[in-house]
Amino acid sequence: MSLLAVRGLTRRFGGLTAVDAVSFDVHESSIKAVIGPNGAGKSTLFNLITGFDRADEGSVTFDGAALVGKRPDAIVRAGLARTFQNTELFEDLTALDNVRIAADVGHPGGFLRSAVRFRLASGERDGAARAAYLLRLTGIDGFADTLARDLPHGTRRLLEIARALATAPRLMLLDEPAAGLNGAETRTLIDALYRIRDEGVALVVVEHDMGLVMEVAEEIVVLDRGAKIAEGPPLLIQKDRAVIEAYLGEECGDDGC
Amino acid sequence: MTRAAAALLVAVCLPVVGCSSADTGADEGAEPYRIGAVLSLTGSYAGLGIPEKQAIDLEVARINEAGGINGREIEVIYEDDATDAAKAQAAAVRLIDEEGVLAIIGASGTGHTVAMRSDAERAGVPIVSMAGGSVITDDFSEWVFQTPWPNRIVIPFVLKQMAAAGRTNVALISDTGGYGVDGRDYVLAHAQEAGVTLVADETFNAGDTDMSSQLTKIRAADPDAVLIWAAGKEAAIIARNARQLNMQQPLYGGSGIARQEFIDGAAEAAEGVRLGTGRILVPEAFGEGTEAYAVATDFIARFEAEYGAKPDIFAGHAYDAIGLIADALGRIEGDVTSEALRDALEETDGWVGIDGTFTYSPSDHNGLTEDEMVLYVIEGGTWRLDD
Amino acid sequence: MSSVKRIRLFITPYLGLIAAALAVAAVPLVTPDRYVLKVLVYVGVNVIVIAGLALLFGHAGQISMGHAAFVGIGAYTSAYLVKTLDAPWLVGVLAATVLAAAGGLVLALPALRLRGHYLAMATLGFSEIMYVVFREARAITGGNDGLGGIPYPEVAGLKIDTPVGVYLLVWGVALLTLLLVLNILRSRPGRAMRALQATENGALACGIDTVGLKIRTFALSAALAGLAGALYAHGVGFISPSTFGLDQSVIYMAIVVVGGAGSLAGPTLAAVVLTLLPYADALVPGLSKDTIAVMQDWEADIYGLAMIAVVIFAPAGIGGLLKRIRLRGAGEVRS
Amino acid sequence: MDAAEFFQYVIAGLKSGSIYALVALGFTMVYGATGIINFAQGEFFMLGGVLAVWFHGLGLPLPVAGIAAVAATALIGIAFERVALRRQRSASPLVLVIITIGGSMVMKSLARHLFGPDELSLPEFTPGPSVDVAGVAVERQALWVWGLTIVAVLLLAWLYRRTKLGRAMRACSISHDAARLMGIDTARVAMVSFGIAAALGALAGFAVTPLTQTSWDAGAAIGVKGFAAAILGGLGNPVATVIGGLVLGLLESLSVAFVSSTYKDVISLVVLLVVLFVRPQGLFGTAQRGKV
Repeated sequence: MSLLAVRGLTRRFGGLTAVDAVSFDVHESSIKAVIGPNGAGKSTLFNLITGFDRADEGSVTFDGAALVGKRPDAIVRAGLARTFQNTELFEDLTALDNVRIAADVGHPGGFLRSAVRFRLASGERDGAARAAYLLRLTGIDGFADTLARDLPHGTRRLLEIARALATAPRLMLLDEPAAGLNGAETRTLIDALYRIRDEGVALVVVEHDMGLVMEVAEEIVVLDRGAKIAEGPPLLIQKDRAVIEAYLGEECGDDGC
Repeated sequence: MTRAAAALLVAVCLPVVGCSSADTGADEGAEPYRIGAVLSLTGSYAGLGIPEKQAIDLEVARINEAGGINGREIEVIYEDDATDAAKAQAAAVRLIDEEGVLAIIGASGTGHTVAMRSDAERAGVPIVSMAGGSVITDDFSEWVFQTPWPNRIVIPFVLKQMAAAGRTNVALISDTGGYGVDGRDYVLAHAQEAGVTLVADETFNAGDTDMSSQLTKIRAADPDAVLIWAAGKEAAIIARNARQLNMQQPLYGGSGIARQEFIDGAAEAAEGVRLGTGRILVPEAFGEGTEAYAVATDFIARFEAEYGAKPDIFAGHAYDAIGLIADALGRIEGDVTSEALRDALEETDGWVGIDGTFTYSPSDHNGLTEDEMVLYVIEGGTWRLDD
Repeated sequence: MSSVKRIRLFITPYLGLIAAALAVAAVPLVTPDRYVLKVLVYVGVNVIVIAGLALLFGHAGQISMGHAAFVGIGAYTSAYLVKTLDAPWLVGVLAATVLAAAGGLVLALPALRLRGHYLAMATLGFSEIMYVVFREARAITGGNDGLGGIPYPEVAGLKIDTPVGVYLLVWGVALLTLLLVLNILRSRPGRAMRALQATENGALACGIDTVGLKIRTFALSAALAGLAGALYAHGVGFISPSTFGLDQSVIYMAIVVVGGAGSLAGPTLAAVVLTLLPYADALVPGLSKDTIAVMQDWEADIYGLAMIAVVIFAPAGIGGLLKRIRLRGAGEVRS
Repeated sequence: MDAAEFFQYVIAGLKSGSIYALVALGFTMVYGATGIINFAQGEFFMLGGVLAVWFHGLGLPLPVAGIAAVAATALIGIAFERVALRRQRSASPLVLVIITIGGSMVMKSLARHLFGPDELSLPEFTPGPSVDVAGVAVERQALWVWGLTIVAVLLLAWLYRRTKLGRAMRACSISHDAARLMGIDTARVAMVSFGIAAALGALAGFAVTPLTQTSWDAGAAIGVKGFAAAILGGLGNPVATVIGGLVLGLLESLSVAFVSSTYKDVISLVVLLVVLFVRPQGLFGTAQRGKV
């Protein structure tokens, strides 16, 4: 049985169909990539799955439970985490605290209970320890005490991944994790992705860096103008006629090649 | 947080240092009588507090130049309540505890007077209020006195005047502030007794800029006269709106519209408006040759010489407040204490002031009656006694 | 970890509070002056309101232009229950807190779907409606003339009717409030609020129930306002609608902004200083009568200019300044 | 109730409503250009009135006094933007709101120092009895209020549609960042918007002072009404704002007619809240992305 099942997902903005009846599956502990030219609907697809946007049609089933209509935070708590194309970090907090906030998921902490707490509760200490571990896992533990706003670009992306991991997800959707990263940073990222997968977390990656996609993805979904035009292992996708046309069309554009 | 605490400590301790050294510095020998005054010198009642302060300054200077009382001068310590009840209350406590005043004049407003009450009662310091709310003396306190005519006196007078002129179907329009609500209560309570039927009862809020909706409703009820119970610029708007709606009914009002600003604001619409209040607007009403006439004309002349404008009714309330206290101080035999002053105030008998001739008693701390009321009609931009 | 170190770790965040508590306790020893104590009661009441508003605005990023209305709800509820219905004081205060929280909940449920200026308008509208209710429900509130003779606080048969007693009670509650709020800020809900204020999407991605958090924070800050209102009513003895109007709500917002978003010490300090400001003429020694008269006359100008100046020259507010001082202090220690 | 009486209420509502609309337009202009809710907008209304009284008292003819008051208030608005707000552009709008609250306190208090605590009056533009239209009495001054409102709205529409500055303002109101990227001088737009907003407020204050008198504290109440009208119609959209003002005025007037004058403000506020909860973008506004 698949972990995530997307069926016929559709989203229209006025006359434009941003996501057009897209279906695919993600299996446990696997890495899947979603690619496509700019404006193909990749980010919208992520927003629909994670509850940040509402689908007009279709269903999303995660671990046997329907996700459509649930609020984004509830989806995260159900075990499906995400990152953003434009990082949404807590800029005035340290890297460690960014992760720690996410590590709070699942720990009891109502107002009353917090208000009358006069010593460090065990949950609090666990949260801090777990956050530190995740910074090590993503290879950015050297920046633990740096404010998010002061972090280098690549570290910001890794921090967002660490933060998503802290919610203890079974599946993570990463929106262009390698955008703006240099070669060394990309290498760190790829290593981190493997380690995460090996921890039992499935990954779906939207990415433009084809090198990265071809290396890490076990399967690739290709979107063009909202619709899925191909799905399969990297080697097959590279030879897929529809995919090549879609990309060539974009690259040559109106000006010709 | 540590630094915050240090700063907090400083902020909390600073005033303490200041206050413990504040009550020294009194003169030896003939120490002046210290009287406190809580006035609305700023805020929405500034138009009341400022003439009140002017009148008190004027009278204190006169009394002291004449040698004071029992050879001792009067010193008035002013506090501005900024038209805020909480500030009025704190000011009263400060005057009592730090300045050691014998009595407090004030406040300018009804709510502000009520706010000062419990602290004055507990400390045993008399208050002479210049606010007209009936609650000040109706809800009786042995420590609180009042100089203006409350609605309890003015409303029955005006209603009877309306009935006497054959205007028995009356429409009321009142503000939702203290003055209007208090007045409305008395209109509802006394209408029947005065022989008047209320055919419409409308209200408006301070700050409203147009009352033609309320007046349209009143016009539809077809009253013989409209009674405006309001103060401030809204009263002038009502007069204007009524005229613009071609309403022929005469307009009546009370002390709230006994101000030059009402005539200026309503302009032609003020013509023919009738109002019941004290005699200060036209001193001849006291009757030439009477003591009251002499007192009023003397005050008006001195006030005009000092400030270049005629005193309004609020200046009159303040004249009476300081005058009543001075009169009572002069009658005290033995130690001058707040309690002796209160007893002396209660014994005030036939003291002639601006708002009327005051006779206080242990059960009457207003001391005025309907007899102090006269009906004016506005003509040619000024007040004239109505025949 | 040695036990000494452990104790120090445990105490450090509360040092400010402990110092404040010592200062509070010291005041009645230094002066028995009723006026000073009375003014400090106003300050204590405002500190409680501001602690709640600092949570709501400074940490959760939600504006409220109607907090004075919640203070009013608390004040009238407790005054009515205790004065008119002879309920025990503790019952009155508890009911005031609960009713204000319920009011906050009722307003928050629909209103927190709104953002920024729309939320400002909704809370402002609520404040204006409550003002009319306070004015017109005369059987309960006494209308414009206000409600006087509200009984002093009474706990377990002990009547707190001395100025020092009232002062200590109000400040005791204020310090306790600060302690509880500080604890909240230092644990999960506080972190969630900071996350929400930084970026709502980021907070959602961390699994934070942002809607629930906003609603609960709003209700909590309304409850604290209600508690403050009840203490005000019984401590001062007289309440009237004008104390709970829009002007006061605006002043509360101003205090929090001047104090600095994201800080508790800053707004607390701002509440102390700005509440004392109108009384400065009487509290600062050695001022001449003329100076006092001028200060009273120009008070509103001074207040307004001070607000503008703080925002221009210290946009992070007093809290920001404190943080800078603290960071500099830490830097010196390290080097 | 006959038709004449009903329309009398409508006339009263439209009279208050057009004042609200002018003040509300000021809110919308500033909001569109800067994202700030200017809590000093009511003070511009007050300044228009008291300055006109002052200029008139100096011996200037009424129309000249009015123009001078509007111009002076516009300058005050511009000065306020430049001195207090310009350098703070980067701060969050809510912080800027606090500056406008501080500014309103100072303007109000200064007006009291300069012009005194009492009510100030101005003669009607064209004194005389009201005009009778089929049994409905219409004040002459009300005709002036409407006339000036219409002229102001038309001028504004012309400015928005036909001038370069107006297009820049519209661009700013759609997206501040995009406007800056397009090379629009957003600082200048903000300054001009404050000037126009102040002038609109002052115009309203000048036009109603003959009806209502004015005083140093006249700004607060009208400021709240104007803000409510702007929100009711749809903040940031001038046409919606004007409609919001008129709707608010009518709501109040008809509440007096059919319910109770005591609760007219409550009724209009409840309607406002319901509208907000159901349609956060206002009655006539277009959906807007949340901007805190």
